[in-house]
Amino acid sequence: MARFVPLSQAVAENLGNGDSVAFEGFTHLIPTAAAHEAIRQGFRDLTLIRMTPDVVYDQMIGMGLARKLIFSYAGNPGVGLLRRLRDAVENGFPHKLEIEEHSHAAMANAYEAGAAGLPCAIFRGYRGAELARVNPNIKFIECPFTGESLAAVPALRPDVVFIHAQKADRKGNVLVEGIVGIQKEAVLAAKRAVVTVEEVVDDFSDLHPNLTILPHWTVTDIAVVPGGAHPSYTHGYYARDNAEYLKWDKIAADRDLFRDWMQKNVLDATPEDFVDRVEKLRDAG
Amino acid sequence: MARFVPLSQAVAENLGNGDSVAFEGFTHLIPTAAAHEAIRQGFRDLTLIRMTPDVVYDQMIGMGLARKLIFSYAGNPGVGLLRRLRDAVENGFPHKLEIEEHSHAAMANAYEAGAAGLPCAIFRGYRGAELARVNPNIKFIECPFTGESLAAVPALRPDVVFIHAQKADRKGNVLVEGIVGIQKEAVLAAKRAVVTVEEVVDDFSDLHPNLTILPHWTVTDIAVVPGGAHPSYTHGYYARDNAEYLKWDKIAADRDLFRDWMQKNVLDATPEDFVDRVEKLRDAG
Amino acid sequence: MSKPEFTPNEMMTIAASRALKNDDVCFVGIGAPSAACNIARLTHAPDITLIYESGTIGTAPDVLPLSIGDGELCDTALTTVPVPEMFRYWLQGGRITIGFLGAAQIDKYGNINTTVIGDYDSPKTRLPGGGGAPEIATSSQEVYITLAQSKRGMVEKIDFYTSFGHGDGGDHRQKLGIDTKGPTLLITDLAIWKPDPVTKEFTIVSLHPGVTRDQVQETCGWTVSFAANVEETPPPTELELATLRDLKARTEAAHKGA
Amino acid sequence: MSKPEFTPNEMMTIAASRALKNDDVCFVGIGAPSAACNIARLTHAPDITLIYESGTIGTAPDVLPLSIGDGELCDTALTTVPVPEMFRYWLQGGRITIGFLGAAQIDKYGNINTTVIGDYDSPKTRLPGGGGAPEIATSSQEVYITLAQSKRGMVEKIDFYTSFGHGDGGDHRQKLGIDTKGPTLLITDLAIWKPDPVTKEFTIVSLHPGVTRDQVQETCGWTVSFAANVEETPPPTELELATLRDLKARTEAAHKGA
Repeated sequence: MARFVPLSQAVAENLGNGDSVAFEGFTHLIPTAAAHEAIRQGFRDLTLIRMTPDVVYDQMIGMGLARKLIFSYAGNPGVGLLRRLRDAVENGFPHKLEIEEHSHAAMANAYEAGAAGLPCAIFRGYRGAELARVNPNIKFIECPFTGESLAAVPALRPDVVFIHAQKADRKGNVLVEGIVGIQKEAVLAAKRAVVTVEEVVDDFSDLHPNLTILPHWTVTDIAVVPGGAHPSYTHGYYARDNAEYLKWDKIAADRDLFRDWMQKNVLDATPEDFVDRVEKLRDAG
Repeated sequence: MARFVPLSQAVAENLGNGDSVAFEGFTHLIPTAAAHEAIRQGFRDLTLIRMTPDVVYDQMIGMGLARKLIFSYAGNPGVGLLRRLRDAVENGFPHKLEIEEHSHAAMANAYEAGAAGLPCAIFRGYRGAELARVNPNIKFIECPFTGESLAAVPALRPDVVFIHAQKADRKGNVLVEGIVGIQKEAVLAAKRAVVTVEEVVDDFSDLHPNLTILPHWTVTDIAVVPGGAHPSYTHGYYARDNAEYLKWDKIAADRDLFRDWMQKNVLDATPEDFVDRVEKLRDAG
Repeated sequence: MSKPEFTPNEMMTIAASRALKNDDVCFVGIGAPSAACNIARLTHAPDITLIYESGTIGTAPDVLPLSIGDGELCDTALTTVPVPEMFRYWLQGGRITIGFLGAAQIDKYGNINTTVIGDYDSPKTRLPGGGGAPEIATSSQEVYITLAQSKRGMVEKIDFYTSFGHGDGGDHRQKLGIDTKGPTLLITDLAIWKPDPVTKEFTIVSLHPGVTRDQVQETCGWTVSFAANVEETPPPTELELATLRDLKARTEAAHKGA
Repeated sequence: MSKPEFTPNEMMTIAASRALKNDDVCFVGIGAPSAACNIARLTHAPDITLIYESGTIGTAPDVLPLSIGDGELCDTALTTVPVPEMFRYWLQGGRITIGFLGAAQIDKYGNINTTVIGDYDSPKTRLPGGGGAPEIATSSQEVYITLAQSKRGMVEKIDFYTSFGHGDGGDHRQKLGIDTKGPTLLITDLAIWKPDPVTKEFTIVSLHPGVTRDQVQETCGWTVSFAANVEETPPPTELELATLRDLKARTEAAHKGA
């Protein structure tokens, strides 16, 4: 049953050193505020899971929070590579990073299997693809009816998942709309789920019956953080800050520049700073 | 790419003797008009597929259209048994009926696998259940990661699927809302898909982005048949005619009464008759 | 206040409703389970989450649905999801605390038959089949069963294992790798039954007001076991009875037609 | 009318756009594929269905998205579905007629590397990885590839098989049980390539205006094969060029910030 708590408490009480954790969001609704709070609280040895690790994962890896990364596409979307991630993989800076790499189809199916309570997912995938050689968590089974060889991956079941959503009602039911990505599956696959929301509303009674809603009993904690997805966006609230994504490429290219930026914008900042960051993006949202 | 055609043409050009066919609908949006058209056209040797065969399948079986039934719950929902189906299974009247019986979970997963282009579905099911003994299309595989035994069923891939939906736009995109059941999966799993709709609208531009919409290139033919789901219902248009479901129990109990009812209400009727049947149910819809 | 009069069927529904808690997430079968779940919601468990297999999550119908997919269920639901999602994420995903089933035939270990009377290939009576029950019985955290007692319904050996209860009793579930509790409660029109902790045989723990041990045995096809201390089920309160009768009256009026 | 001036990159995008048909259902990668698909939509193929892996089906963005999940894609889509559904029903379900991919490294058989330069375990350059590509390459009915030519990008042997093209050529796909066509078109800034019907080696079928065979060979890491009849790619029309430049200008303005 969902509680409403400050973000700092939600992060402190749900995340722990050594946990497997996903801050999910597929370009849209990336839970930046929650990731920054995790950086401020200084967790270590995390297994970071995400289909599309982008700027916030670059930041967490650069700040030394991650022991392992499970992912399917690690880039600054539309801009280029993740330079802190590269520094970790290529040079072991700030320390070595273990990699478990999949395709999008595999990760999506693995989350879906986690949500569905299954130990594994099967799909028609990885045919001729070399990831199957380097990732021991990719296996193949035979269809018992046709004999066709199908790829199998273990279900993803993170200890904790963080997502950002448009709104919660007072009972703690959560509404996600627009590009919904993999968030519902991630929440249902996780042992604990924390949601940051733009706002809390009295009820959802005027909404369409088939929208993506997470019942309050699927959510552990909710924190209200307006702007909490910036520089990602929240459909209906504010637009994506593409300029920030373009800027990140330069910041992350240099270890000192990166560290200074993190000090100023994350370590010395608070969840309340996010609302100002999206002010100029609201008209376009 | 969807064509708009009269229902008689859609049925004639998409269904054939010996086909496997699903008239899907999970209590809501049952494509009654399409099923009645199939009865009028007198098809034979059909493999009828449906999770919840109800009154229309009782009618098709009673009229001798079906060679085989693949299903998971064969009842008049909330009322009782299907008496024409019983007559076929227990007494071979009007002829013998082959049965392939599953659980709902198995059928839902099998349609899902069909939509997903997979040869089979795996799920945690049929544990201790005797259907696994009598249905050779239920097998078990081992999870390659945990060793757990999981049920497997072949994907469902009907030759043709009929559904009823709220509306189409002029391009042939189709909107389904409310209790959406298994219809999207059934359409995507089928080789050909026919949709009856309440109406055609200019566009869907004012709708929520995440509604269930079937793109026009997933649909073969569309026929406009207002009231075409009666005595089932269409969310937003008219209510379920529960009284008709209660009446069916008596009609189907007697072979002659059944035949007379079918002559009057199906064989001598047309798709245009449906609009009157729902007139009194519109306020409650 | 005089005690209200009530029928055995009303007692059954109300006793079943009392077993449900405010934070339960119930997968509701049609018929007696549906009535019990909604009485719970309308009395002591206003926040109970009712889920019907048509995909409606968190419904609060004003009348009882005739089918599992009546429009009322969708109109009052928190959200309505596709059927594959219902069976994958919500049932198989382990989110259901109570799966609530009826039965055509049941044995003393809570195994249920709703498939056939007689032989499967040439049945005496072809019943509707299992629907969601085979997986409700194994994926719900617990299973409650409710049915009116009769020798035809409560039998020594069921004709077909539509859904698995405790099998042959004891640790049969665990032996099959099923880690959920299975049937933990049987509520009939005469009594409340719970499985013996060791043998898993359903055992009477409470008799409804005025019901004798003989009456229970006469309407049951197996030799009935009684717990060491058999209690008397508290009779329906006026609120419970009024709530149930109002619901039934509204429902009957609604189903008679438009 | 004088012939419009154009850059090799513009020629590449426009040549790629021409390969798309009005009834195609395209799974669109970001970058050059996205520009080509949208130019097709804005010129000769107004009804083309563009799908981005974020779940947006039938999008018609006014500016090119920076990422595969920009809000513009959802705002203009026919519908937006969850990511697992995108990969299961739409890609794996065989609904995609053209999967349109870019590449960091490619070989002459259309095998693509976007994973690492160097050894996988201690790479010289860690690239973003495959994303959707491994399954786009095998589940789409056909695959189109577009990239600007360079010796670094077009190599005799790629460092990692992120996605499978024609493998070692010939019937390698069929041998692996892959029944889709794989890469059927490669469009670079200099030429149009198609696989040889038998060997499946990419072969030049058309040179862009003014491009020489030597230029193609100088920017390609393998020995280039030419078809018996090499055509000249028609230059961009004024409409094509104006449409592309307008789109790029709108896009640049939009991405520079709010």
